[in-house]
Amino acid sequence: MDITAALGFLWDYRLALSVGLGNTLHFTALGLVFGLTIGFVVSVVRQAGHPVLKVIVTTYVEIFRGTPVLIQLFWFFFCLPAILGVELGNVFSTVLTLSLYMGAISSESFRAALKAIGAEQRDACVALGLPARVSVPYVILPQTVLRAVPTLLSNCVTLFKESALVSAVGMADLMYQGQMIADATARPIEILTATALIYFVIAFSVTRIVSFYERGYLARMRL
Amino acid sequence: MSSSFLNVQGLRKSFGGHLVVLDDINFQMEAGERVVVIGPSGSGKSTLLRCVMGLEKIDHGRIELEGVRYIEADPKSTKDNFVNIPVRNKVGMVFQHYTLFPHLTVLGNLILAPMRARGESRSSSTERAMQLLTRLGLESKAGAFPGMLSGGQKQRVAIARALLLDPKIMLFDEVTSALDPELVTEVEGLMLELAEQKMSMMIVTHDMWFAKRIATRVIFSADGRIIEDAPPSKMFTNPAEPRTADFLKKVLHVETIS
Amino acid sequence: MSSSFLNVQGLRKSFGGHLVVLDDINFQMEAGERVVVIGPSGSGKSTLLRCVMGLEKIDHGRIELEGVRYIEADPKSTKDNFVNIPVRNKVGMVFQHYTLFPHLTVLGNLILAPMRARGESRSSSTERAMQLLTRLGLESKAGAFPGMLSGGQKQRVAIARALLLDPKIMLFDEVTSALDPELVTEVEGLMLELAEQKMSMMIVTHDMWFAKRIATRVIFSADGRIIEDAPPSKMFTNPAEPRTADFLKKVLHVETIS
Amino acid sequence: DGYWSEVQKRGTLRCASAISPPYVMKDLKTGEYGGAYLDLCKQFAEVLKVKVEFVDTTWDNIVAGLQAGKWDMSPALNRTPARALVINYSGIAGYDEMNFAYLLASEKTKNPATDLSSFDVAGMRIGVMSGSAQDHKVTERFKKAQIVRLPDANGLNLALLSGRVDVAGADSTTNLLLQTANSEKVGLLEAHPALMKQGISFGLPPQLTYHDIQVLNIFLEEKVSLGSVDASLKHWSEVYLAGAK
Amino acid sequence: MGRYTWDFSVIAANWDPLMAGLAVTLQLTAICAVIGLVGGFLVCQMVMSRIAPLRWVAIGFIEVFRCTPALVQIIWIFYCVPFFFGVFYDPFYMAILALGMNITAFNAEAYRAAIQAIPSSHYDACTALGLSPLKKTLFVILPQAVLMAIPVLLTNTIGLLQQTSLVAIVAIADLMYEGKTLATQTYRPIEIYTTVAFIYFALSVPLSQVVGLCERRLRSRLA
Ligand SMILES: Nc1ncnc2c1ncn2[C@@H]1O[C@H](COP(=O)(O)OP(=O)(O)OP(=O)(O)O)[C@@H](O)[C@H]1O
Ligand SMILES: Nc1ncnc2c1ncn2[C@@H]1O[C@H](COP(=O)(O)OP(=O)(O)OP(=O)(O)O)[C@@H](O)[C@H]1O
Ligand SMILES: [Mg+2]
Ligand SMILES: [Mg+2]
Repeated sequence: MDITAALGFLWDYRLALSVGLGNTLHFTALGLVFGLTIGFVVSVVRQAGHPVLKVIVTTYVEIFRGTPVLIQLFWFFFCLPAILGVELGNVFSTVLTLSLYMGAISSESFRAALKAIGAEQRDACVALGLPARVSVPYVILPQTVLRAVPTLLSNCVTLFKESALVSAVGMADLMYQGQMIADATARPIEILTATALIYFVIAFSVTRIVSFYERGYLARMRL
Repeated sequence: MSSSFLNVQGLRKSFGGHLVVLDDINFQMEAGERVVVIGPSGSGKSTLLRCVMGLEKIDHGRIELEGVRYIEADPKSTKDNFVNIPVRNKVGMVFQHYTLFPHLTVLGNLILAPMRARGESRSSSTERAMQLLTRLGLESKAGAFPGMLSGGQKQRVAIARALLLDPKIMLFDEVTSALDPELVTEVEGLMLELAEQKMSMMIVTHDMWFAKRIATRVIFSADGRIIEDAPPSKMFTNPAEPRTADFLKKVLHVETIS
Repeated sequence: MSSSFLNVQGLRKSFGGHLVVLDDINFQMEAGERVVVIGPSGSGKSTLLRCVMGLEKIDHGRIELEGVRYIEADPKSTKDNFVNIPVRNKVGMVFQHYTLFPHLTVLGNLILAPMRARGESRSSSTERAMQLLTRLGLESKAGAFPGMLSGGQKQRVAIARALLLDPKIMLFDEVTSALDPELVTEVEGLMLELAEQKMSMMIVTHDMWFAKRIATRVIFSADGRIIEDAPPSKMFTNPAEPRTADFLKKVLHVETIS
Repeated sequence: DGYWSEVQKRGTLRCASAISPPYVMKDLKTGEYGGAYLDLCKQFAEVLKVKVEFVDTTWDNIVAGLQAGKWDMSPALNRTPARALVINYSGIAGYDEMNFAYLLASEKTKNPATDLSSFDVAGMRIGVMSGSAQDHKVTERFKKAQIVRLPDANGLNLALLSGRVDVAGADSTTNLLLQTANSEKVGLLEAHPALMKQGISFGLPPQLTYHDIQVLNIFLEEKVSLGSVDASLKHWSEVYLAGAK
Repeated sequence: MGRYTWDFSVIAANWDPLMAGLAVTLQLTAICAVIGLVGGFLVCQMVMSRIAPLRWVAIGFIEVFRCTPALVQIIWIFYCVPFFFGVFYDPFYMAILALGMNITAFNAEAYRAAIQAIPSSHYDACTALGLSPLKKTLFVILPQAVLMAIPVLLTNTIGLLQQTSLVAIVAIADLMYEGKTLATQTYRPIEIYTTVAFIYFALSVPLSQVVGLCERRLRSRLA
């Protein structure tokens, strides 16, 4: 295959690909923000909430971890609006699904981190006479976040990758654009390889950051 | 009775309802006393200290400090005791595994409680903390994270952190048993210094030599009860109970400490 | 010289090329001797034992057992020493952290090496293993997994596992320092039993009382060198070197062991 | 108040866009939407004095999207009674026939019979756009062949060219464009008797009233009778073929 | 809420195709699970090999499959392999190829983590016991690695069950694909997508219970 011709071909479609990448990053970013918030709240509820609430959030986590993201997307796209009888925009449905999925997987990471902060640290807080209004924001929360960062970052990579599924419901993300161009031009090799490369470069960099963080920062603190 | 400095009455503590770890403990202590608790593993030494600190829900009994009841079993509540928090805050405790907060520097660990819980200003608490660190020869470590300290340094910082709250009594639970043998001395040295300043203490340790040096009184506990309570001179040379003698023999490999 | 039972000559060991941990160690030992190595943390005691076992690549020197050189620094190879494996297999070693294999039962741990490395039949190795376990009072634990044993039991099984290979010499690296104080006695008891049977041993320990009881000879090492080498009666009561005296004082809290 | 006044309040007319040249097309280099039916969407939006918004989707979602209220119209939708049970339709804006494209080089599809019997054999893979009218007809007609449902027209074309399917059953115009672009590779087969001839119109949300539908119909009536739909089809076919070269 | 009238008769009427799809899903899962268990171990051995080129190939393989979306992998393999080699294999085999390589990469990491978790003192103990390198690998390292990796391997396999739904996008007639087809044919997406989601969920939940059980038992045994 002629590399310069392939690059020239890709260059022609730079706009479509960058629009797709922009959408992918947009969906991922929104999913992250809402998903992490949901995840933290859920993990706290599971740790110390009302029993009824616990059952509800546990069921939620199990459902979203126990079904394919693809079916979740279809369900939120085509079932929920009809059941509720309200209009839900496509971007809204997409971000809703990704957020709920991210919330489910990251609640597990937060939970593990909360658990890893041994009872010893809580005892130390009592022995120092720290009330909850001090121990939670100054001792428990910072340690939870620091500890959860590596798994949360890999959850972010997971979400970024899973977001490719939104192409199946017609959201014009990177995957959708790549597929459209491949289909329309009947030249899948260049375009799909380029798409895969874009995903790879981003996901790979983030995983490097994760191991850098784990080796450097966390090791120094011996968390 | 209630004129004692520390007064533990009818203390009973079980885990899961059936494993009774402390069974009707009655124990008094005067200000300035240094009580060392010894006994076999699992005999409830740590649990006793944790109850005095208010870290465990007790089944029965009450604990008073300077005549004020600050912990009392509350049979109605399944989760908590009655706790008088201002009085409990006069008790300080240091644990076996350096429970410094790893995300804060040494100085950050020291000033957290004075600043956030006692409302002391940053400048005043920092000043007091730095004075204490200087006394301990640790002023150069103020900005270091706990992960960068040796075990002995960590434990001395943990003790300093408790001291900065001006406790009436300090509880030490095997604070040296996770340390390398040479590092033990620096921590024990600091405790001996506190002893000279007449700090009231309850100490759990497996180091009988240290026990002998620091204690004004030694308690031998087994199976959730206080078996013997005597001054160290008596306890280590001529214990009254055969079980105490037995235990000391096992731990010391020698008959008595001269 | 080369008639010694164990002969370490010109041993030098560094990590990463610059951190010299053992510096020109020369050391001989006769059959039946029990050498205890003491010294501050990081002084290279474990490293010395690991070199004798052949677990470390050495920079320089050689080690002989019964006159046969079995380890020699190989300056050409950056990864391995010259090792005479059949001779090295006459050395047995037990580590601080019970290195029983957690996926095998006690019996499985014991017969693994006889069966897989020595080619002994399953029935014969099982028989020998069961005899040994019975002697140790552990026959009921043969089918148990290590996770179900106490620390003291684990260490006794680990010693038994090494003994089943009929070693000429046993190396013990702080085998009791991770144990609860009462469990220490059962492991030390087993080692004393081996001593009575005239097993040659090199022992690293921080327990000076035990050192005094078991040693025929004590070596004090610091900074990668052997500082003092004397019988226990001399070492503990009247050490020649000020550094030794200093160290013993720190570790014992008393001037000498009577 | 009718449905269209709600659209006017919102200010945008949402049109589903699932690729099917020359009806619905998108120039990926520029991101411009085009095609004969999308032109009609644009013109209808002008009538309503609102902006037009094209929503990317795939064919198998096109009816579900109307049911779920994801868009206001699905252009270029074949009229079938089954669909009419769940959504509304505008009047007819054109007719759709289907035919079959196959690879000339393939042994399996040599000299196909016009009654389709040589396609309906075990091991034959017939590609269709998932959820399209052709999908339904082919599913009815073929009992032995395996039916492979692909999400859109381009995917179907690529599947045929890559050998993923042996035969592509699609809208005649779409197939004709494929054949014209790849005349040395692709052959076309017209079925006798015809498998289907269906009107194409706009699919509309189920809750529209008769009055709402009338609005669109009156608009369409004029466009069709003036021949502007045909002209537009011709134009976009040329654009497509120029791009495929 | 409640505007929608549910009608599950459509599920009963189309039970057979759904079950046929489920059979394909289960077949794909089972075959790829086996490939992943064996392949993962082999790739892990390559990663830990002394031969540098073998190591590089294996690490490259793992990173590529871990850092790109599974959907991209599947579509790449479906569209690009025929163009490269001019042949189109049976799509079922292509699906197995794509999913199998994906799970192999993830399992290789699980094995590697397990092997690295074996304390170095066990290697020393083997030397002290006179076990040769081969015997050491065979009787000490391998069994421990497999035991310790089991929970993660099982988790990956549950993930695989959900991943298989992606092949619906390239028209392999699995459960998801049958669901999608039925949804567009019957115009009752709500009942159908809900049922399909429930089937996936009903398969995943008992599996994750098993994982939890395994984890607890292993942890108590290997403690
Ligand atoms: N949180 C807990 N839940 C259940 N049982 C517990 C708990 N904490 C302690 N125990 C049990 O209570 C008993 C006493 O424990 P404790 O830690 O007080 O003993 P100890 O005298 O401090 O022993 P050691 O010398 O080993 O520290 C033990 O049998 C222990 O297993
Ligand atoms: N694998 C290694 N890599 C680098 N340095 C090492 C390694 N093993 C040991 N060291 C260093 O070698 C020195 C001697 O270690 P060694 O474990 O032999 O001491 P030790 O006398 O056994 O101490 P301890 O009483 O704490 O067990 C220490 O400074 C240690 O940090
Ligand atoms: Mg304790
Ligand atoms: Mg050592």
